[in-house]
Amino acid sequence: MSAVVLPPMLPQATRIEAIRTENAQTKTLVLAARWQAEPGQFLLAWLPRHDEKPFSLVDADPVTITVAAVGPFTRLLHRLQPGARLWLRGPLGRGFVLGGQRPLLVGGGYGVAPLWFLARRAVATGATVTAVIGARTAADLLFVDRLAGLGVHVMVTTEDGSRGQKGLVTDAVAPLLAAGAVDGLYGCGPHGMLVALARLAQRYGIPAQLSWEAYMRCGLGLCGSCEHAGRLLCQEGPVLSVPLGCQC
Amino acid sequence: MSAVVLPPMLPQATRIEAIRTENAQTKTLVLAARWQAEPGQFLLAWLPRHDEKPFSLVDADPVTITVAAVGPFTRLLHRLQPGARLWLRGPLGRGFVLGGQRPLLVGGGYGVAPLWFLARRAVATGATVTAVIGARTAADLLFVDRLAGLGVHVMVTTEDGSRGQKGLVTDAVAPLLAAGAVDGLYGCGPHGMLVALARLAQRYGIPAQLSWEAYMRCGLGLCGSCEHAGRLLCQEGPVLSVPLGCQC
Amino acid sequence: MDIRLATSFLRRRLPTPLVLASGIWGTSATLLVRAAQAGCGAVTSKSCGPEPRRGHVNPTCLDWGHGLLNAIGLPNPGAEAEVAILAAAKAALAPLGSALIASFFADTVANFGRVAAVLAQAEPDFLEANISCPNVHSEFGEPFAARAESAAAVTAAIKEAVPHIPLIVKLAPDVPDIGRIAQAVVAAGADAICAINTMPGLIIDLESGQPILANRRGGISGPALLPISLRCVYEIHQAVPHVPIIGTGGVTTGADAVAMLMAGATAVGIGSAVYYRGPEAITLIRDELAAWLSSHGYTSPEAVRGLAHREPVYDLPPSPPPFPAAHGPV
Amino acid sequence: MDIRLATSFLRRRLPTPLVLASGIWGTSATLLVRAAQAGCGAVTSKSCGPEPRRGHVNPTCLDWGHGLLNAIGLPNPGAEAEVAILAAAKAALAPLGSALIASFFADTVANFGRVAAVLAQAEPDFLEANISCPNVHSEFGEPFAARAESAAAVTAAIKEAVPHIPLIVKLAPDVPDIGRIAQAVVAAGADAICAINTMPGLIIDLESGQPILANRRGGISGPALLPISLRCVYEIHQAVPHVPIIGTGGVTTGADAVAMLMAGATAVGIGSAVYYRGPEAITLIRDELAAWLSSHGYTSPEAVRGLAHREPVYDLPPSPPPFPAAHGPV
Ligand SMILES: Cc1cc2nc3c(=O)[nH]c(=O)nc-3n(C[C@H](O)[C@H](O)[C@H](O)COP(=O)(O)OP(=O)(O)OC[C@H]3O[C@@H](n4cnc5c(N)ncnc54)[C@H](O)[C@@H]3O)c2cc1C
Ligand SMILES: Cc1cc2nc3c(=O)[nH]c(=O)nc-3n(C[C@H](O)[C@H](O)[C@H](O)COP(=O)(O)OP(=O)(O)OC[C@H]3O[C@@H](n4cnc5c(N)ncnc54)[C@H](O)[C@@H]3O)c2cc1C
Ligand SMILES: Cc1cc2nc3c(=O)[nH]c(=O)nc-3n(C[C@H](O)[C@H](O)[C@H](O)COP(=O)(O)O)c2cc1C
Ligand SMILES: Cc1cc2nc3c(=O)[nH]c(=O)nc-3n(C[C@H](O)[C@H](O)[C@H](O)COP(=O)(O)O)c2cc1C
Ligand code: FES
Ligand code: FES
Repeated sequence: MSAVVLPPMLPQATRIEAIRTENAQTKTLVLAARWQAEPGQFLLAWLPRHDEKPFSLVDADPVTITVAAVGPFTRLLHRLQPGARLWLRGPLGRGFVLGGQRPLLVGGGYGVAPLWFLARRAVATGATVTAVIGARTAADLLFVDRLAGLGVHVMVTTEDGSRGQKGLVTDAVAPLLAAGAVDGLYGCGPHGMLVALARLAQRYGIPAQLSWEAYMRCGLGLCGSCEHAGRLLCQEGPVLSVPLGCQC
Repeated sequence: MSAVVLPPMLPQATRIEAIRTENAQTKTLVLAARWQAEPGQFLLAWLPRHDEKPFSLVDADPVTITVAAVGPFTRLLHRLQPGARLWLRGPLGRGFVLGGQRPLLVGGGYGVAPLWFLARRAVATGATVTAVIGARTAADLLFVDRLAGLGVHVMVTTEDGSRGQKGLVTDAVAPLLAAGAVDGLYGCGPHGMLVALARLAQRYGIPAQLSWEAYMRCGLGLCGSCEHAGRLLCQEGPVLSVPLGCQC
Repeated sequence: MDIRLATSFLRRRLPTPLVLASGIWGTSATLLVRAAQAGCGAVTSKSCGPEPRRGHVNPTCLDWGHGLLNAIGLPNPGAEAEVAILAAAKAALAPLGSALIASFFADTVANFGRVAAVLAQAEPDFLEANISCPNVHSEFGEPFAARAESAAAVTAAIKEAVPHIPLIVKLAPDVPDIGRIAQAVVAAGADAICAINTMPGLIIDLESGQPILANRRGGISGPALLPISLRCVYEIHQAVPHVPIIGTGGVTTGADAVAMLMAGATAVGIGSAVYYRGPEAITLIRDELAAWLSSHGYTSPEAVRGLAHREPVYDLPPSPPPFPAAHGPV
Repeated sequence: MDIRLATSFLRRRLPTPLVLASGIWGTSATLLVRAAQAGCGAVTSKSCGPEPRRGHVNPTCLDWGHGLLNAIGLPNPGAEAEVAILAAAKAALAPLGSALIASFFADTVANFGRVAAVLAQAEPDFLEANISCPNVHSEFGEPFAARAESAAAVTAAIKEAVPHIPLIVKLAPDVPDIGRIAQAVVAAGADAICAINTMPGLIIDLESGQPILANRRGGISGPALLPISLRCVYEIHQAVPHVPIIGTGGVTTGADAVAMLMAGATAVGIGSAVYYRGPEAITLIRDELAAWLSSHGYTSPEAVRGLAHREPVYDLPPSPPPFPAAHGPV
């Protein structure tokens, strides 16, 4: 008697076509799958009988992810060679919605991954794109040169000052917002950074879209595990607007 | 993991829009439903908590059936007044496939019902239609005048000779086939009549399509109850070709 | 026609007969309140147990095309911590009028009583004993819902520990006679029944040849479960006609909710629908239910409750079907 | 790649692992032969009982969107008349090489033995005891498949009456522990298991408020049943690893058949698929199965059997999931 059923969304087996080493603990995997997706959307990668974990899309066609080795699953992903199989569910969640003509992209750690996807879309629309990329040391930075090569105005901050401005991304972001140099903020990175960015965006009244992380279980908007401020990140996120509800 | 699912086929509630009395034990019910269907296809009519029974379509738009009162279910149908509800599943099965330009329609009892539907289709294609209608007595005849009014050349046989030729339909059919006056035979009626028609058609080498009856249970081609000569009438019939397999 | 969806459940007024099913959203006060605002007359918290639990490794939930399969593994912060979540939810729900149902499970009969006593501190409107989760099998052996005896024992222990809060016992579909089990738990003191939990199933990935869920087997929910839950509710209503039932399983549309009420349910659980139709599902189902009732001349959910058990009679009984021909058909 | 679909089942060679399920077509020798010609390596006759039965009044079968619901009510000409049908089928099947499975049921343990002895006159290749039909409940009380004890008692009675024909026992899904029941019937002498029969369900017509099937409840088959049958076959294979299983339930495509083999089935039952895909379903599924095997480098169905039970191991175990935050998420 139920009418409503979506097509099955089981993990689909695919193969790794190419691998690029980004830095000591980060690799980019190019997969033999072609999707239509938005920057900020993610996928679930499965290794049978091991684990299934979320990763932001760095590209949808071909499907590409950038993986930091932080534990068992990501270490196994780093061991895989071209031709090896990986199972995917996605694209999942809601991504960034570009608005305005002077977007500011702010990324920390592998949080730059979805922003590199977003930057390509923004530049394609003729927007003037600024990016603030942060990391602990110069060695941890990701995508800086590729963003610059795209014509993005890139500013770098490192905690140890080994490259760019010494300090946190927020130190570089605050003056840009104060100067009204940008009309929208798009951020992805560690939780603390996102909280600080949200505060800055609200102080300067600049619409912001931030991509949050949480431990995901069902991935279908049911179990509540990925809740952030009353929203289910797997279904209604991972990108949320500041102030919540507004789609800038 | 299963891919293949049809839309649900549960009984749909509809209402009786008009009722015509055809003869002492036969009524025609016009229903508030509009289908696309072929002559020879049937429906299953359900009365909640009573029974569900098959009836040939006399028309599909609006859905119309002609019902002979022979037992409990059909007697209840005869009691229903305009506006009363009836539940339908259909159209079901395979109907007649018109071929040739000089079809011969042969009906006995309420078997004329689907032929009256077929005759309208045949005349619309410009075919020269002949019909042999049989019954026990003149009072039991159905659709004779309406067929004639359609421009069909109608021949009548009654067992008691109270109208038309005295005898069985086959007595009138044999000479027509012998004379090569027709190029296809389409029959519906009691089992014995159909067996005789099949024999005649094969003797004179004329392609025939006959609509058979059997007690139906599942109505979905599963249970085997409606088998006739290895075919499942509810799914592959009720109309079967003679010789089996050929679609004349 | 003007519809009152308000429903009386164990003498508690629910603004609507829709109940957020346990394990759906119920992990925080925020989400429980969101479900109430969307249209749930009662909301059920995620089942919690005696100790904190991590739950199963992923994958834990799948869409296999006709329903879902899940083995989340009952992750929960433990009863002590759960009290704070329940208390916050209770306070926030008050202005909305929606009831709070505290769901819980345990590994032993005695621990069911202990957990109930802890959760009672938060004063939920109802307790719901989840004796039917199929996904912790290996750990606890057969679920308590599998046998009338064990189901009754758990029920009695909870009623003894917390006599003053009405108890809902949630049953499992993978039993040969759910009516007998319902009678047993009611005899042991259950005030209401929730039917049903998920039906155990398995999905295999062909490319790896492996079960997809980390737990291998999981529980089927969503559209494929609806005829099973309708049958269970129908049989339970026959077995214990005066006991209110929360009919849960596969309800995705207002029409599904109507069918559940006709089968004998007093309230209707909503779970997987928030995946199939998104977070708006609760509001959509509430509005579709109201629209169906009014278009059919009913003024309240009560008007259709148990309708499937009141059958028309005919003075002409149907003919018996024929005996199959001895040598098969012609 | 060249595929041999031929399968050995209880030392009998089957041309393909596909088995026509009981109650589908199996009412005449003509239809049993048609199924074998279409690609079934074994065909099962419609269950017959001690006496002729009319079966239930209509409606007896429904398509509810994600599966079917049926309560045909076991119409059959009775064991004595059935012998002629079986003998004719046995003779006609011989040139095709397909095996004949004679299905039957009874109202008492003793009658199971009597019916088996009668059907044995036709010398079917296998007997299949249907102890699991959900649709004759009211008449015979709980199906024998509901409890290990009753299932074992029936099995023993049949083996005593007909020791020389291999016995398949067909189990029901609406039990909490099908593995234990499988062990019980095997211990009692069952040579193979058929899993599963239909899952009890109910569908209600909203306009009348009435159950649609004349029998009210019926058995769910088709796509919605697949994860349940896969799980049952998986658990039975774990419980009795060396006993061949006919995996039946929801198999509609070649991919579904592959999954059933991976779960541990030796043969794969085909039923509702002939509705979903028409009479050609059997041939389509056979060809899809062969195509999948060859495209994946397998040369026979045996090559994938039980694959789901042989799991890869990793030197790095996955991290345990986090404990849920005590006060719900931020
Ligand atoms: C929406 C979303 C998008 C994501 N996108 C990416 C991405 O594009 N690239 C990527 O590499 N990761 C991404 N992640 C994080 C990624 O899912 C985890 O790093 C991964 O699950 C770790 O699994 P593991 O078994 O290797 O490590 P685990 O054993 O699960 O974790 C190892 C240790 O690292 C910590 N840890 C877990 N996650 C992170 C993290 N994200 N950063 C730092 N420490 C962590 C854990 O707390 C634990 O202490 C994303 C997460 C989410 C929710
Ligand atoms: C494909 C198909 C198409 C049909 N189309 C029509 C139709 O267009 N109009 C129509 O009136 N009927 C039609 N029938 C027959 C109709 O379904 C039955 O007459 C009806 O089921 C009788 O139900 P009942 O409960 O009234 O009588 P029952 O109690 O089922 O039967 C009463 C008595 O009549 C006998 N009987 C049953 N069917 C017939 C019959 N067809 N002719 C004569 N005696 C019969 C029975 O053997 C019994 O002795 C069709 C049947 C099939 C299979
Ligand atoms: C992801 C998920 C988690 C669940 N967790 C629980 C739980 O913790 N306790 C419980 O009693 N039922 C739990 N259930 C079962 C549901 O409460 C409900 O009984 C079942 O899903 C059938 O309803 P549905 O088809 O509307 O989802 C869970 C179901 C799902 C899908
Ligand atoms: C119309 C119909 C009639 C059935 N009759 C019987 C029967 O007589 N005996 C039996 O053991 N199983 C019977 N079954 C159950 C099937 O054999 C099979 O176990 C079930 O339908 C699941 O398989 P499927 O999903 O492929 O149909 C019947 C099923 C259907 C749909
Ligand atoms: S991970 Fe379950 S709701 Fe998002
Ligand atoms: S009525 Fe069941 S196969 Fe035709």
